[in-house]
Amino acid sequence: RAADTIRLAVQKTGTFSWELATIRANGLDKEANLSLAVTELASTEAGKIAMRAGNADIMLSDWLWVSRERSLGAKLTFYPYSSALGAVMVPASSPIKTLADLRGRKLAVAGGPIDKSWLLLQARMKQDGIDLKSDATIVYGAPPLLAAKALDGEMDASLNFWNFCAQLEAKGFRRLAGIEDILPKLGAKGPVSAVGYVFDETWAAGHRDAVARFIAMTRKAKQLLVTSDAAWEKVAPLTGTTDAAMLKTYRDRYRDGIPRRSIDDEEADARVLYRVLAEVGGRDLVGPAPELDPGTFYHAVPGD
Amino acid sequence: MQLEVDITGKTFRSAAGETHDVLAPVRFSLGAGEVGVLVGPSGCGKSTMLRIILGLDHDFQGEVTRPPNARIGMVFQEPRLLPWRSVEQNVRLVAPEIDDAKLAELFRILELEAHRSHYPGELSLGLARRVALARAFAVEPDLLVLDEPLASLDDALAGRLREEIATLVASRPVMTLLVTHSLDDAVRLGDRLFFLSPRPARILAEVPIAIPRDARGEAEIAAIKAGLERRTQSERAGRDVS
Amino acid sequence: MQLEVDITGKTFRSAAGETHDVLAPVRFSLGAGEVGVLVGPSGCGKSTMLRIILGLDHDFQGEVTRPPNARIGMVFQEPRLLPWRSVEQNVRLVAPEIDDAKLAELFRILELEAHRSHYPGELSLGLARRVALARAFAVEPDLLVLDEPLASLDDALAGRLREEIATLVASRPVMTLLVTHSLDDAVRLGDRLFFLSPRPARILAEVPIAIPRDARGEAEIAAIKAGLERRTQSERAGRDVS
Amino acid sequence: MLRLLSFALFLAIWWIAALFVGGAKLPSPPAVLQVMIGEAESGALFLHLGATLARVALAFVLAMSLGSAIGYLMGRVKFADRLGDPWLILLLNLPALVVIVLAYIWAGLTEAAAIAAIAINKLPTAVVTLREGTRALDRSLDEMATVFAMPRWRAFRHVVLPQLAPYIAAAARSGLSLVWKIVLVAELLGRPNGVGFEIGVAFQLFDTPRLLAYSLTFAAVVLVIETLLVQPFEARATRWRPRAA
Amino acid sequence: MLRLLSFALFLAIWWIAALFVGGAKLPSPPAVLQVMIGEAESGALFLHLGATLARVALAFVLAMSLGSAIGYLMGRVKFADRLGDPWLILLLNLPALVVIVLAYIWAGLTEAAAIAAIAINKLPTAVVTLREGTRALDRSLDEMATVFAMPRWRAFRHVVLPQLAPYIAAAARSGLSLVWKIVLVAELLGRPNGVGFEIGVAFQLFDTPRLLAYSLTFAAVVLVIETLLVQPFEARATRWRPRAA
Ligand SMILES: Nc1ncnc2c1ncn2[C@@H]1O[C@H](COP(=O)(O)OP(=O)(O)OP(=O)(O)O)[C@@H](O)[C@H]1O
Ligand SMILES: Nc1ncnc2c1ncn2[C@@H]1O[C@H](COP(=O)(O)OP(=O)(O)OP(=O)(O)O)[C@@H](O)[C@H]1O
Ligand SMILES: [Mg+2]
Ligand SMILES: [Mg+2]
Repeated sequence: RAADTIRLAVQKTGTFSWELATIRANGLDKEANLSLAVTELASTEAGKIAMRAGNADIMLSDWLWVSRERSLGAKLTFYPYSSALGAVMVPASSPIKTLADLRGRKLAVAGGPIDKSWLLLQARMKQDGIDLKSDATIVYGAPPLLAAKALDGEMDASLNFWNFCAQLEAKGFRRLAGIEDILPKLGAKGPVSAVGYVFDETWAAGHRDAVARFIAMTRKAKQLLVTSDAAWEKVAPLTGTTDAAMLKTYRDRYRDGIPRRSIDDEEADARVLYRVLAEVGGRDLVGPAPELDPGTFYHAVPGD
Repeated sequence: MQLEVDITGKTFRSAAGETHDVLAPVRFSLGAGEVGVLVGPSGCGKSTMLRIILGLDHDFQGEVTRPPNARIGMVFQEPRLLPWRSVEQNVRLVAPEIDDAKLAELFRILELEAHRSHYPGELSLGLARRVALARAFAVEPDLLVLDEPLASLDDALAGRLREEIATLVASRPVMTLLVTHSLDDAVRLGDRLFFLSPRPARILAEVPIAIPRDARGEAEIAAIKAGLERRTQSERAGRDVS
Repeated sequence: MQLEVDITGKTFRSAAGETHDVLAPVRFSLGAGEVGVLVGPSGCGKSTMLRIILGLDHDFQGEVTRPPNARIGMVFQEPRLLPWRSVEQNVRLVAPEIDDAKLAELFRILELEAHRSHYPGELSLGLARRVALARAFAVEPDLLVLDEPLASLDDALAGRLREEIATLVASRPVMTLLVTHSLDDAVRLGDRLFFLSPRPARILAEVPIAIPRDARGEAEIAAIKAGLERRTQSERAGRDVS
Repeated sequence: MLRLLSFALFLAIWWIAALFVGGAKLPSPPAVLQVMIGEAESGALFLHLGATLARVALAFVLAMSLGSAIGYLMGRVKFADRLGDPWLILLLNLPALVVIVLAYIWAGLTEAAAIAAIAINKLPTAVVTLREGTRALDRSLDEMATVFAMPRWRAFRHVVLPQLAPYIAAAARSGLSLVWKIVLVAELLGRPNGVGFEIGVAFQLFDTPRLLAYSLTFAAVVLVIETLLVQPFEARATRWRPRAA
Repeated sequence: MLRLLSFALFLAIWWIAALFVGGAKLPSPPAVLQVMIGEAESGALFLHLGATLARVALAFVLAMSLGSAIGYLMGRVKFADRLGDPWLILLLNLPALVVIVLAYIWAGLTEAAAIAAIAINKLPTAVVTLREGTRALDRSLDEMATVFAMPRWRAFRHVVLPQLAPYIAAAARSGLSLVWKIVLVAELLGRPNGVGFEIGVAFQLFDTPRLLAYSLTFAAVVLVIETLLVQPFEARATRWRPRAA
């Protein structure tokens, strides 16, 4: 029987390409009887274009966007990939000790006003009566640029994607708070995977078995990356650094982010956080739906 | 082959919005081998008339019938050469079939041999005008239109070129229309002279010259010129009285 | 006030790479109130000489001394008007201080009243040349340089403008340099005539005219012209023999 | 009239295309209009448009004036041309992204850095166009101005400028469009407002109606400026040109 | 000679600046050169540069030829101008990002979509420049060509084209730079190779030496083409112009 072909859109500098490298190196794709057609792309948004243009079956995005698309008519669906979220980083010697100290400071926010981590942080601070948007000076910008600016000392604090935080950490920055750490206060019962594999519902229905094998295969790859440092050796060249400390941070953070909860637990927490996000981000962010769209999570994987 | 001109009027609207009547009704015809000469005050509408006759301006009242498929040779009032092509190229571009001997002959007559490879920007005005003449001759025209072709040339050269025009006209059945301010040129070259009024131009007088061109000696020419001058003077006097 | 010209040579290198000697040694001077006339065959180097004299071309051997701060009025061989400015603006731009009465007078003399608001593209060549004349007169020049100013004008108008030039020259101490192909113009306007050789131009003969300009009647003029014509003919004959 | 008709035709084609390929691939005009109205009512549209227009205006004026001056100089003075040419080619062919990133790195995530970066991106194209225009100047008119001792500024204004006008027009039109393309990148990478910022957000959400709403609003603004201001002015300025018979 | 000197000056300034602000803010020339050599040795440089150059060449030729033709038509025929103008302004002022995204969505993440999108971005600037050039054409030479019954093509080639040459030169130079700016966006958003792709990756990793290495390699290619091909050709083509005295 010929292998099923799955077309993937992957950001070259993203962690998905680490996973794929592991899969290839260990022949997991052949084992799962899948043929992976990978399109490497240079930016995050390119995956969405590939999907919309019909050039990819699976790409990475978050449930927030999937739900929004569903409410607008595109029947996409989501399966957890990583629970790693951004973090607020400050220089080691910074006088900022708690999130509340961010008041009156210059805070860099990567990914713009609709970034999940940023919205969650705002919601958390609101609980303490702090409106960060007006109480602090917010600087939006491209993640790599803001990371460089943080290193420069132009920012008092910065909220960036986890991989950039890892870089800062390796350069001696202090982790003021990870966004995953504030989730419980917002009502989540455990780590929530914001990022996941996204694919079309109808396509998935037609390739139910292939999808299941795909997910099983990625689980194996993740497991390898958790257990085997040899597997990490293969990934190291893709991270763009040769610095041992930074590599270690990358590895630890990646391992921390691997989703381990049941899909129903994930969905329940996502539902809670969605309400929080909808309140902060408004209609612009979530679209017309006040609740997480019921079909957002993909449930047809055996073993969940 | 016949050129029929029957213009009933031509008006320009200037950019400032005023209208100027430039041509009053003008009507004449010209046959093959004939040289018609237009003489009239500066700004009266001669060049405008030529543009209409050549089909460059369609915005007029009246009708012009050109012989169909007539090859046209034209010397504009300014040289209108292509600045980015050499003298030789300027000529060859409008007359691609011309053979080298013919071209060499033309350049010799017009004293342009030394300037073949020059660009128009490197010519004196007189030289540029001669190139324009060479271009018009090179096409071996059926209809030759010359707008003050001999201005800016010294008398000796102008005289020689006048001879050349006469030779050309004699050698082939060319219809020629010549605009000039020089009565001398008019009388030496023309078969019929049209004297035009100031703007709006109309034909004040049409004067045929009966003596064939090659039979006109200096004495005849002087006589005709004297006759014409007397005529215009009496006319002017007549106008002054009225 | 004196114009001293002492050019020892001028060579052009054409785009094709050839060199052309355009001026041989030429030396003359001109005082205030004097009219010098340059007469020479087409393409001999007259305009080039004028450009050197006016300081537009510095790439020559020799020396030219212009009176310092002399206001210059120039009629180029082509009108060189600004196509995007009206006739009136073209004049006013070079002579901003001119008063309205003076301007109106100029336009009346040159028969340009109807064309004040026209753009140069809407003028006949003769009209454009007249605008160029108006411009040169409007600056009330100390040094007036005219490169064939009366070409493309009808005889009657040319005659009237010749009178105007004479009047201007008489009314103020203007140095005038005139290039013309018309012996008639030369004799009627000039104080000293310079006859130039073909390229490279040198002065073949310098002919002063002793009779003051306003004393020259038709008879005197005819006599001078006849004398000049005899002279050039004998010279030509002499050259042919040698 | 014809312009309006042509515009209507554009809308019609768009609408029909949208009906054919579906709203997901191409939102229909009413969908986009609805977003526009929504954004306008909330005031966000004017805020962002205003911010962007201010940046565009500043960078455009800066780049056009400096670029024209340099281009004129390079067209006139051979030495300046030889000296400046390699720099010019380099600047022309430096990607917008690189210039913007470097500007932000050096001058901070500031308004000044953004505007400078945008201007630097546009500058060389203005230089190149004006240089060509200057090289094509008519020397005989220059000579006329010299002979008549026209003061420098008057000669420039009346003799040179009208000859450069079509080049300036070309540089301005294509330059405005370039500035607009680049301001979006600059806003995307490091500004907290502006149309580029909004387009970035819309892009992250893959919200095509919003993407189009903001893009088209700017185009509409330019269209209005062109129709009401630039073209009447241009018609007046080129009145002197002989019309086709 | 002067060009080389000027180029050396550029390197010197860069180097000194790099020494002053430090390698993190501005990598020094040797650092960038080293990356270039490394990428060249691995063959990646040629792969990506080749892919980008092919796209640039195709899109450029497409946009220039089509844009020039449309611009000429709009400059000549008033009706076409009136009709096309609103479209032109719209196209001019549509952000590159939007055009590229729409093209990819409609035509898939294909090479053809990328090239079409890039060409569409450049097209209107060529139209605008050529339209200005066409409007400024000398009618008296047209009349000459008509009177002498020059065949259409010959008249176009010898009478019209030389007058348009400076406009074409301006459109080509600034157009090439625009195409280059846009190809990067197109590669960033949906191509798996090319300089834009590499620059995107380098940006994500904030690898400034790599960013500069790729940017400057392209600029160097253009510089070489300009020096060896375009400028000698241009010098020949404008030989006729009277030089300054
Ligand atoms: N830029 C130039 N490059 C090369 N040769 C030139 C240049 N300008 C003029 N010449 C040559 O110099 C000679 C003299 O030109 P000039 O314009 O001075 O003649 P001219 O005496 O004014 O003639 P005309 O009576 O026809 O106006 C001509 O043979 C011309 O070809
Ligand atoms: N495009 C135009 N718009 C308005 N008026 C024009 C236009 N072209 C010519 N005229 C006017 O038409 C009249 C006649 O011009 P035309 O060129 O026919 O004169 P002409 O008889 O050839 O004069 P010249 O002997 O000076 O060459 C002039 O008064 C001129 O101002
Ligand atoms: Mg005329
Ligand atoms: Mg001359």
